[in-house]
Amino acid sequence: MKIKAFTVIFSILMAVWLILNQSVDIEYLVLGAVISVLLAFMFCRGCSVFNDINFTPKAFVYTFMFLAVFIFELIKANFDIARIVLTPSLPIKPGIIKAKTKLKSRMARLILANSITLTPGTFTIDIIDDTLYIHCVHLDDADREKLGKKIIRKFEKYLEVIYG
Amino acid sequence: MVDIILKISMVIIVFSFLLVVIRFLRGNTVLDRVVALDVLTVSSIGLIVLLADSFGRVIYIDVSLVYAILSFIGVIVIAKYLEKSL
Amino acid sequence: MEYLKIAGAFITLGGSLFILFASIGLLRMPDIYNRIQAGTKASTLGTLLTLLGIGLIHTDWLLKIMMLIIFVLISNPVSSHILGRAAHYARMPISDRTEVDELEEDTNIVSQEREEEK
Amino acid sequence: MIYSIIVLILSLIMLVMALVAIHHKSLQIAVIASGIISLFASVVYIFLAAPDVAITEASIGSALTVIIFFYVLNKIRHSDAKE
Repeated sequence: MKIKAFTVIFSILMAVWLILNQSVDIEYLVLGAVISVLLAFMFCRGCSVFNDINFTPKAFVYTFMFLAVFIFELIKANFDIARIVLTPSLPIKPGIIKAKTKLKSRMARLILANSITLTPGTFTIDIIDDTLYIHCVHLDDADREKLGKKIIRKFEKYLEVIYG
Repeated sequence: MVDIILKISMVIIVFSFLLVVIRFLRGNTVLDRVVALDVLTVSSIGLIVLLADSFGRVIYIDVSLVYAILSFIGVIVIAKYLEKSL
Repeated sequence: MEYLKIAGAFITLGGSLFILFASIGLLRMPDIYNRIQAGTKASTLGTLLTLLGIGLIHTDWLLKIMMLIIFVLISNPVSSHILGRAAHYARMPISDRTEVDELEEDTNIVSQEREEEK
Repeated sequence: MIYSIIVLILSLIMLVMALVAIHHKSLQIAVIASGIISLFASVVYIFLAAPDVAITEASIGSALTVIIFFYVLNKIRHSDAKE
């Protein structure tokens, strides 16, 4: 159980070290490995967020699908907000709505909240237990529960598979 | 051709700095000014990378790395102070 | 090779235009939440596109620029989320055009229950 | 030519921010304005071809000074509330 967190932290630190040095000499490799092992031992004890990642092939495929959906939503929503800003009458109808999520693990909730924040037009103000409070720039006059479910559902179906 | 387009985008970024500074001078509350600081930091990361291209030195990218890592800690501390939970 | 450079230059131009839209939005929006919406996030995509364009022009810098993109992508939503949260708990004025504020209702109910328990 | 215009605009913004930091009543806004001053100072150091000075200015002037100032403001507020 600790092995998983240790592996993830070690590989992230080692990759950052190698990219910053831009060389694969033996001395850089040994020095980076020693420092990464020490830091990973120090921090893997209190770190519980990496425990519930699934390392199955299906999760790997779904990660890429999640990234593709996320980038597409990011660009689409940015054009939307550029259109709102450039219209002279400023067609906004802001409001704070709430939506419940089914995800259990903390890392999955973190990624869900951050991806909602990064798509402009919606951003997460607070999470209390399993309820997300989302601020929307343009609230359609359809009922608010359905809108909240629509915003969450886009990312939730991929995160359910990646984080068991 | 490539050079001219990069210079035009540099000028556009500096012009948007001026607009954000107007927001800073007019802003009603403290948090408006913190948002202005955040936008200035993020867009100056872009300006520094453009300068690294036009001077042709890779070490300038390290400056923007330092900004990307450190500047958001300052924003978090200011927000925690205003929330009265530091 | 030459086409890659021209494509990178146009992507950079698009990114700087998004930064300009972000600052116009920061000037025009009526209250603090909408300013966070328009300001911090359109400028995030603008910076990402600028970095990506420079990465296409100089292909040998691409690894470092990818790392910079990942840092910006992780750190920016955190700071904009915490600014919005601070604005809500410090009782910043909200615009008249706001339709509904369910967080305000829920937190008021919780604090009233606590006072009744006392 | 175009570089000198950009440096001129950045220096003008620094000057305006310095005036705000001197003349504004609120202490928090003065600290934020001084943070913006060191932000643009490090961009100008890059124009002067000094990346090491720019890194130092970015990490100390723009991040560490703001954090320490707000930490101290928080301490002052707590001690005021106790009295």
